[in-house]
Parts: sequence; C-alpha cells; structure tokens
Amino acid sequence: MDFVELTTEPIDISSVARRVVPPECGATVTLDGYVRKFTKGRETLHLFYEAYEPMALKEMEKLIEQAKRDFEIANVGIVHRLGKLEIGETSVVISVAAPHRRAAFAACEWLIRELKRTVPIWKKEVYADGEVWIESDPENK
Amino acid sequence: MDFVELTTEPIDISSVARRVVPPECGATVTLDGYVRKFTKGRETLHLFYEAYEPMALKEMEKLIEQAKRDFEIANVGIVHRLGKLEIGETSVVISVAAPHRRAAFAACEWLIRELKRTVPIWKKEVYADGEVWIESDPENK
Amino acid sequence: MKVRVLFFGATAALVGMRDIETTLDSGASPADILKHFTATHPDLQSHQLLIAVNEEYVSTDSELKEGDEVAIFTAVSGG
Amino acid sequence: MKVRVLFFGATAALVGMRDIETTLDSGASPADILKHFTATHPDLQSHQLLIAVNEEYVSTDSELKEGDEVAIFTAVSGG
Repeated sequence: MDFVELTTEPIDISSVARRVVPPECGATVTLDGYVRKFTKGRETLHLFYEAYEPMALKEMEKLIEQAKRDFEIANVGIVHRLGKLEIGETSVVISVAAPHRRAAFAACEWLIRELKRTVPIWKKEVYADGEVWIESDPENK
Repeated sequence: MDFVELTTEPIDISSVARRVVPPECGATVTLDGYVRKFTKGRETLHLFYEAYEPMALKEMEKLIEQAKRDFEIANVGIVHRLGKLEIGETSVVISVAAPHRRAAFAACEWLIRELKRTVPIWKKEVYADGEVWIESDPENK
Repeated sequence: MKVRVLFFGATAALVGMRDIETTLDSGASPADILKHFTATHPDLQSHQLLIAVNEEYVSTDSELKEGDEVAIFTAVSGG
Repeated sequence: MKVRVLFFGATAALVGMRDIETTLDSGASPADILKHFTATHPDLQSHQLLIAVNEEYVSTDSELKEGDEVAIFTAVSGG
C-alpha cells in the first residue's frame, strides 16, 4: 500500500518503513531527512515547514505513480512534517519496498530529489538574529 | 558513533536509524532487509540465521572502516538478527548518515552488497517439506 | 471574473497576506496577477516565482477562469 | 600442533559437528584439514568452501600454527 502524509507530529521512521512491506518483497530503503544545525557556518536554532497542503499531497502522489512506472518497486510511503522542528528532528521520511534492493535504492534517491524540486513545501530557518525562507536545494542544482 | 550488533531480538529500524544521526548531518539512508515468503516459487515458512559471531562483528567493522574511507559519510550502524525469524521480520538494518544524501545512498548500497558477500552469516530457509542452508546471494552475482 | 490568490512562505511574508480574492477581466492570465503584485510589492521581483492554478503547476500565460485558485510561491525547499 | 576446527551452517550439518580439536604436523595448512574432512564427508566437495583462521579469511595454503582456530564454511548468505 502506498501513502503520503503531512503531519505536525514527530515522524516515527519504523512505522513508515514497515507500512510499505509486502510479504513477497525483499528490501526497503528509507531516506530520513532532518534538520541540520549549521548551514554555511550559520547556526540554525530551529526550522519551520509550511506546505500548500492539498497540492503537496497531490504532487507526492504523482511522484509515487511515476516512480512505480520507472522502477521495479512495490510500495512507497512518503511522510513530510510541517510546523516547527527542532535540530535533528526528522522532516521527511521516504520508504520504498522492492523485490530487489537495487530498484529500491534508485527509486528512493529519485523520489527525494524530485520531492525537493516539485512538492510545494517551504522551510524557514530561524537563527539567533533573524529568519530566512529557503528557496532552493543546493544539492539539486 | 558507529556500531555493529548481532541480536536474537527483533530489530527496531528507528532506533538504528536515529543512533547514527549527528547534529551536523543532513540525511540518513537505511536499508531494511527482511524475510521473503517466496523464493523461486517455493514457500518459506520461516528462516534461521547463524553467524560466526566474533568474525562477523569484525568483518562488519571492517566494512564500516572501508566505507568511511571511500564515501563522505559520518556514521554507520549495522545490526543483523540471528536465530529464528518469521516471514516479514527484519533480518538486517544498515543506516548511514551523511552531510549529503548522495553519499549516504551510495555507501548504504555498497555496505549491504559487501555484507552479503563477506560477513560470515548464513541463512537456512525452512519449507513445509524440508530446509536448505542458502549459500550465496543471487543478486550479488 | 473572480479568482482567489494564495501566498506561501516567502511570498506570504513579502505581500503580508496569505490569500485574497480579486476580480479580473476575462481572458486574464497568472502573468496579469504577477504584474499587479510585483508593482505593489517590488521585492517579489528578486525571487523566482512559481504559479499553480487549482493545485497544478501552470505557465504564467495560461488562461484563468471564474473561481480559479491561483497560488504564487517561491522555489520549493521541502525535504 | 593442536588446532581447533569450527563448522557453521551447511558445513556443520554435513559433518555433524560444530567444532573439533585436532592434532596436525607442523607446517600443515587449511588445505590439509579440508582434505581430511572431504575424505570423511564427500558431500562437502559439492560446496564452495571458505576458510578463516583466527577470524580472518585466509587462502587454503597459508601456514597454521599451534592454537589456531580454523573455520570452514560455505559462501555466506546473511543480509
């Protein structure tokens, strides 16, 4: 079963990873993204995530559909957290179950890249002396 | 902090994934391997894993050392379960934390491939009409 | 025709609101809405702005219709 | 010299034991131990056997010494 969720509660990685497991599968690959303390040497106190919620859910569902066309995978779960997050807390979990682990790795890596590129969610970094809405992911460029 | 463990208890994926997170890191990739119900159409009732325990721990530590030389990663945790496992239960969890997710994906995929090739652990598949010690991983060939 | 305009994150902070209902001439496009808001809030011009209509990405010259929900936001940064 | 020989998984099932202490001529190698057990348990010959001495992989012609722990096992299948 596939699923997408937005939540303001802490994300439990195991529950996401285990919900995508079908009995005929062999491996689940899970990406756990979390709040960094330092970006370019500047200390982040905490983060705040905001989404265009109905569109974000639709875009995540589209990513799952495309991943299932392009990779030999069984199930995908994506959960993104919203609201205020402390340093080290998980912001996003993507779990991909597949009969063979290679496809699970490839699909999970593709999904996080596309999620950061297309899903309407924004993060605000809060510093001691101000805050900034982040507008792109340097790793995707 | 890196760690390797062999355990006869169920493995909690979250606790492995979260133990490798340092504050300056950005992503953790986790491989969750579990017991398949069907191998080549034959139904497995349950599995049994056995290890040459001290050597298995040493070999896993060596893999972590080499992964940390070859990939830009921060921490690695590997936990392998031993004893009797039911279908769908997690047999191995490998979590890799890295400042950038690309290195975490690459290192995690390398670690599971090498673990299956070199770490002295064996699995026995138990069927309705017998049991077989498995002697290789077809995905690694 | 009436459309609803939504802002998020940086664009909501810059225009000082999260949504507004506005009346446009028929045949108007998201580009017309952008022109209006970049005139009233010139700071928007220094951002890469994306447009969604009814929760789908569209180009700025697509044609709007009565009741559309137009979202204006900066490059996404989830994950 | 005395060495201890360990078996795991398939090899333990085939030879019917998990470990044994044995006395070898000095200069003996793991190949000599393999030769003995494949003679007493010909089924071992149909398996790809790996050897570890003191918890490290070695080639079958390495030289053994007093007190070594020699493990004989099939291709690993963990994960």
